[in-house]
Amino acid sequence: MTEAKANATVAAVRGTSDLAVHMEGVNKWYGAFHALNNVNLEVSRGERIVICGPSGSGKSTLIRCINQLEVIQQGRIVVDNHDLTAGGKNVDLVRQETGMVFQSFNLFPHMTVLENCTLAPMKVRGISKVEAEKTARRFLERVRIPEQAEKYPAQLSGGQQQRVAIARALCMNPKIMLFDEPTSALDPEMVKEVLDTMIDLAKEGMTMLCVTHEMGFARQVADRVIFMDRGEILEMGPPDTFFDNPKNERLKNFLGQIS
Amino acid sequence: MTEAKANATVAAVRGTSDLAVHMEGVNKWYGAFHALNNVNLEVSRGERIVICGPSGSGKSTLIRCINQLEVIQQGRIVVDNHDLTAGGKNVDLVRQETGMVFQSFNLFPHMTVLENCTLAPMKVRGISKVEAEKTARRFLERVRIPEQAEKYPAQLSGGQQQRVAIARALCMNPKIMLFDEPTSALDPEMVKEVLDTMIDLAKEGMTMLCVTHEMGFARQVADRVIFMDRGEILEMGPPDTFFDNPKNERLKNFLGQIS
Amino acid sequence: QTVETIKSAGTIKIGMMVDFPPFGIMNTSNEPDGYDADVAKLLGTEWGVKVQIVPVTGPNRIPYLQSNQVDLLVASLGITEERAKNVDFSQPYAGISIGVFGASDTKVSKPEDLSGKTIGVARASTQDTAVTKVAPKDAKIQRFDDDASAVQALLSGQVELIGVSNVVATQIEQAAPGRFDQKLQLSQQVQGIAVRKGSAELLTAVNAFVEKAKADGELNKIHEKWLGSPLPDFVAKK
Amino acid sequence: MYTFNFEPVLAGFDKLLIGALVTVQLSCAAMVIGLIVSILCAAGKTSRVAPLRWVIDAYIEIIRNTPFLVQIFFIFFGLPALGIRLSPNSAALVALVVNFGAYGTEIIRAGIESIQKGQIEAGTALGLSKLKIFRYIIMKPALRTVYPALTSQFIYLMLTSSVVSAISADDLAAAGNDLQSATFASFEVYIVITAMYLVMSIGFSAVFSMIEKVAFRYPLSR
Amino acid sequence: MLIRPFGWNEFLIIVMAAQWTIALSAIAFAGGGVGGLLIALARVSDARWPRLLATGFIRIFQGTPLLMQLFLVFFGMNILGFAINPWIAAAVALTLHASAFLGEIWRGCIEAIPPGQREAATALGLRYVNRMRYIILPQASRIAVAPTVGFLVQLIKGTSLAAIIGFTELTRQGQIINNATFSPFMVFGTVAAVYFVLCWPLSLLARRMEVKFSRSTTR
Ligand SMILES: Nc1ncnc2c1ncn2[C@@H]1O[C@H](COP(=O)(O)OP(=O)(O)OP(=O)(O)O)[C@@H](O)[C@H]1O
Ligand SMILES: Nc1ncnc2c1ncn2[C@@H]1O[C@H](COP(=O)(O)OP(=O)(O)OP(=O)(O)O)[C@@H](O)[C@H]1O
Ligand SMILES: [Mg+2]
Ligand SMILES: [Mg+2]
Repeated sequence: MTEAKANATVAAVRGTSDLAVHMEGVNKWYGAFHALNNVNLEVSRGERIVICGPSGSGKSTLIRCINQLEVIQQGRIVVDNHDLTAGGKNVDLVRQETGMVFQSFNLFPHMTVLENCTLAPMKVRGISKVEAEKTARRFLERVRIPEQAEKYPAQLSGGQQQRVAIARALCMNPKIMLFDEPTSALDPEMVKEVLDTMIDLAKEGMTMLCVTHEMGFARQVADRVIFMDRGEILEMGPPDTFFDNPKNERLKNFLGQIS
Repeated sequence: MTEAKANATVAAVRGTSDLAVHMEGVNKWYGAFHALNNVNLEVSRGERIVICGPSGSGKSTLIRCINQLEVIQQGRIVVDNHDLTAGGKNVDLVRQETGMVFQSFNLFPHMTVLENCTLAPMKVRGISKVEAEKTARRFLERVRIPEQAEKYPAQLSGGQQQRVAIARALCMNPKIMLFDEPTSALDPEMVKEVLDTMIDLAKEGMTMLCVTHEMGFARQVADRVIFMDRGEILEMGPPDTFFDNPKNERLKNFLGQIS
Repeated sequence: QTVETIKSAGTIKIGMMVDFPPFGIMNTSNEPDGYDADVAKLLGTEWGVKVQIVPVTGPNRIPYLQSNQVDLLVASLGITEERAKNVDFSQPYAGISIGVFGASDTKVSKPEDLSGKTIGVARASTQDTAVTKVAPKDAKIQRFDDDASAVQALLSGQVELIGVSNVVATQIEQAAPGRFDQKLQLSQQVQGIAVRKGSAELLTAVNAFVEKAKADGELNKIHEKWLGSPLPDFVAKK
Repeated sequence: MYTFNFEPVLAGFDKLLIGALVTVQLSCAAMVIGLIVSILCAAGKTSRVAPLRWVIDAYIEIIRNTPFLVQIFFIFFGLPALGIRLSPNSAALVALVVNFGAYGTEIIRAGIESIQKGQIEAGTALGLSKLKIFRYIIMKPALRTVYPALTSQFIYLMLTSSVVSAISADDLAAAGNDLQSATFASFEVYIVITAMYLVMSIGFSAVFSMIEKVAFRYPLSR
Repeated sequence: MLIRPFGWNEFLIIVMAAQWTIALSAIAFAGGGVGGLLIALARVSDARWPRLLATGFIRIFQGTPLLMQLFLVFFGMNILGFAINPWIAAAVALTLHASAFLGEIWRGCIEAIPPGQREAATALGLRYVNRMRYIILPQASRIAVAPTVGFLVQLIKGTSLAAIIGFTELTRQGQIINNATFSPFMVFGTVAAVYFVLCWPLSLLARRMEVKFSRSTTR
């Protein structure tokens, strides 16, 4: 930690920039296990990034560091001009400005869809209930399930639950959206409805980082695709070159397996 | 039940036949919910059937009726000339002649891979331990993980676990193999190794019924593909016509969603 | 059950309390001892049988007798009318006087003064009966499982007064010299050996034993030993 | 052969009913207060302040590994030495609360641990503070998963409360003991109060399942 | 003259009384183990009657105080003309009591085994006895260790109620000594300490097993 802080100071203050996310020399260990190995990544505002790689390669770890669900041991992460490694209030600010969608939805089972969407705006931002519900209904409309507002998560299909999770994140008005395999817990026929929602979001210019194996989606919306293995970023580039002209051996192998 | 028995009697005894599975007017309810609606299906020996359809359409229910993990309320099921609806010893015989592979592997966590494979042959067929282990090792070889025999399931990857599950079923020398979404709990890069194992099996002429959404696999090995929705079989045919020339509206819709 | 069957069996089972000093205690070698124990042993010697002492408690001693777990109770059982409906009593073999005790500065001189006071007693004991009889309605009687708890309640100030026998009172004096004194003398309570209802023949034999023990001074000796005084008149005479 | 005679029991039945009422009141009050104690202690056990965790651990271990009777003796006879004098019924209540609190803490802690990590992560990612996550996200589902354990612990508490007669509290067991010492109809009294305890525990089970239906209406996923 | 001080001798007497506590606990646990298994199996049975009977059994014995059960078994049997010695009475009552609780605990453990395990065993052709013997019970017994040991602690403390039928075990011995010494804090402090020494290692063991189990499942 002290080292990370020292780094942060050395790297000096750059002033506001166009970068949504800036990662520099990031290293993370779980005990002795090196989960992220010198990761460097710059994401511009409005950029859409897709991350892929084999299981255990550190994809989840990478995006979970961005809103500090995981703490890094070395390096520097700046999100929307808030230096996370400097600690303090910044972590709270970053969490309010990033929305996250998980593989397993993680809706709150004891709250209705509407309550799921209004909890954080009310308790974190202090917005009134009426106001919060208005916003929530707007976003539920946008993910095309306005009629499910009063239901409980368990009464929805997986695809519907994931769309609620997206709406819930959007209700906080985030500047960046993080997705961790949002479709891989879904039945095949529900994958499309969730991907469509994400494509809509991308079209509206949301900054997105998305871990996924849906290569069709990557080709369609990604500005850049990243391949990770054993905690390292091994290849990174626009979808065309990434898929049709992979350079890295392990990536070639990986693409062979998943298609 | 009485009705089912009456049916069975009416349908008269056909003598041994070439049919591996014969389902006739099968109806099943969970409480008030109609899970299988007048299902008729004949599977010849050596035939490979793939079943697909949206979630909750009754695919699992259908194949679980074949070894009577679920009991039907109406209709008749004959497996390898044993009339299940007649009850008695037949159920035990059928279970011994069918192997089943589940979505969630269901290996026994407190037994090694080898013990998983030898338990049923020893306790059900009364085969000696030495004999059972020899057979088990042969099948572990065939699914290409002979070196994992002494490990516990928790020490294996998902793909390896599923291959053990296949080997375990094969150790009982089944005449029919039932698969219930064998790859849908797997990480994408492990799907292929399990599908390859299944393709090998298919090539050796095993009678197979397989619920899966892997359409590549279906095209490659299926003799017939079946589409189910709301407990009914809506379309059934060889892969080419099934995928390229679907007649049923719901099937068209479904194929549009999953590709 | 008759004396004959007991004698031919060679042992007699006698229930006694072991938490009621000095009538029943466990001595330092953890054997039942005390006035009741000596009386029981004397009876055994008299009848030429072995005595098996069964420890009982205040609340369960009568069930023990009724359910044939013991042949006799030598369990400091005060002779009362209510009890006499359920068991048959011998003539008295012991007696205690019951009084109300309290802190020296508590003013009580007649039963009416108990009004509004809290009084601790051992549940189902003779003291319980005696205090309940005289106490005015608004006195609060708190019933504990045994005398020790009642005494502890007094010592810790949880109750203002307790109803106990003179014997226990001596012990309180030992434990807290000068702090407490007797407020009221309630009754003199005689205690009997109890047999199951309808065992007339056995009762006669027990009575004969008690009479003999009184006459030849054995009972007196035991009383001297445990209570430091001769058998009181109200027991001896009756 | 013993002949049963329930007449004296019936004559004193009103006293038994009053005793039963005291038992119900004591148990219910002990549960409500004990539940609050449990929740606070369970939350305290997740705290980063180590001494707080140690104190809570010591409390739990001491209570769970010593008999209730001894606990109640110390509270009734021992506390006056510290200047705290409680009436028998309040001492009984305090003892029951202390006892239920220790078991309840363990139960609720298990409930909290059963909450999937993803729930907490989702709350964190939304920017909610730890306290708010506990209050709004963890609390209710945690209580729901351990609800059966809590209710059976409560029934156990109610049955255990029969011991409070030892410090002259006037619960059902005390009423029964008084009645039997007055009438010596021991078996009759015991049979009747045993039946009364049974009725109370079945009654409570019924009430609890009603509460469950109202309080935890949200459906569980399959 | 009669109150004696609380000394080493009294301390030893109390400590020695723990042997009865241990003996009663052992009997209860052995009896409850067998009874509890039967109750648990009956509770998860497919057949209606065993299920109903087991449920009724549990209702009654979890719904009434152990004190009353002991009293009614001991005195009740004798009154009805079945001479019964206190050991048998204690064994019967404690066994009934422990069976109800262990049965309920173990049912939970059996039901915690994912249904897929039973289905996989069934699909392999294993029948009821083999399924239970080789698949369900071995797995259930692992998760059962912690709550079972936890209940054992409860049981050890519960045996103090056997005083009502004449056992001079730990608590009762304490009361007796207290009546001879009038030093309740020493006496009950000792009693509490002895219980603590008996129970705490078990509680620790239960906690350790619980942690171990939760680790092995979260992996
Ligand atoms: N809390 C943790 N403690 C220890 N090791 C961990 C922890 N979380 C993750 N790991 C390890 O770190 C590595 C990277 O994990 P991560 O979840 O980032 O992988 P991933 O690329 O998201 O894989 P998947 O596709 O399976 O989700 C894995 O090997 C994992 O075992
Ligand atoms: N034990 C049960 N009790 C009640 N309803 C059940 C039960 N099992 C299944 N069902 C219902 O029966 C229907 C068919 O279930 P089934 O598992 O066969 O569907 P499926 O086609 O296999 O779906 P999936 O793709 O999700 O596995 C579903 O609606 C399900 O909710
Ligand atoms: Mg991941
Ligand atoms: Mg299914």
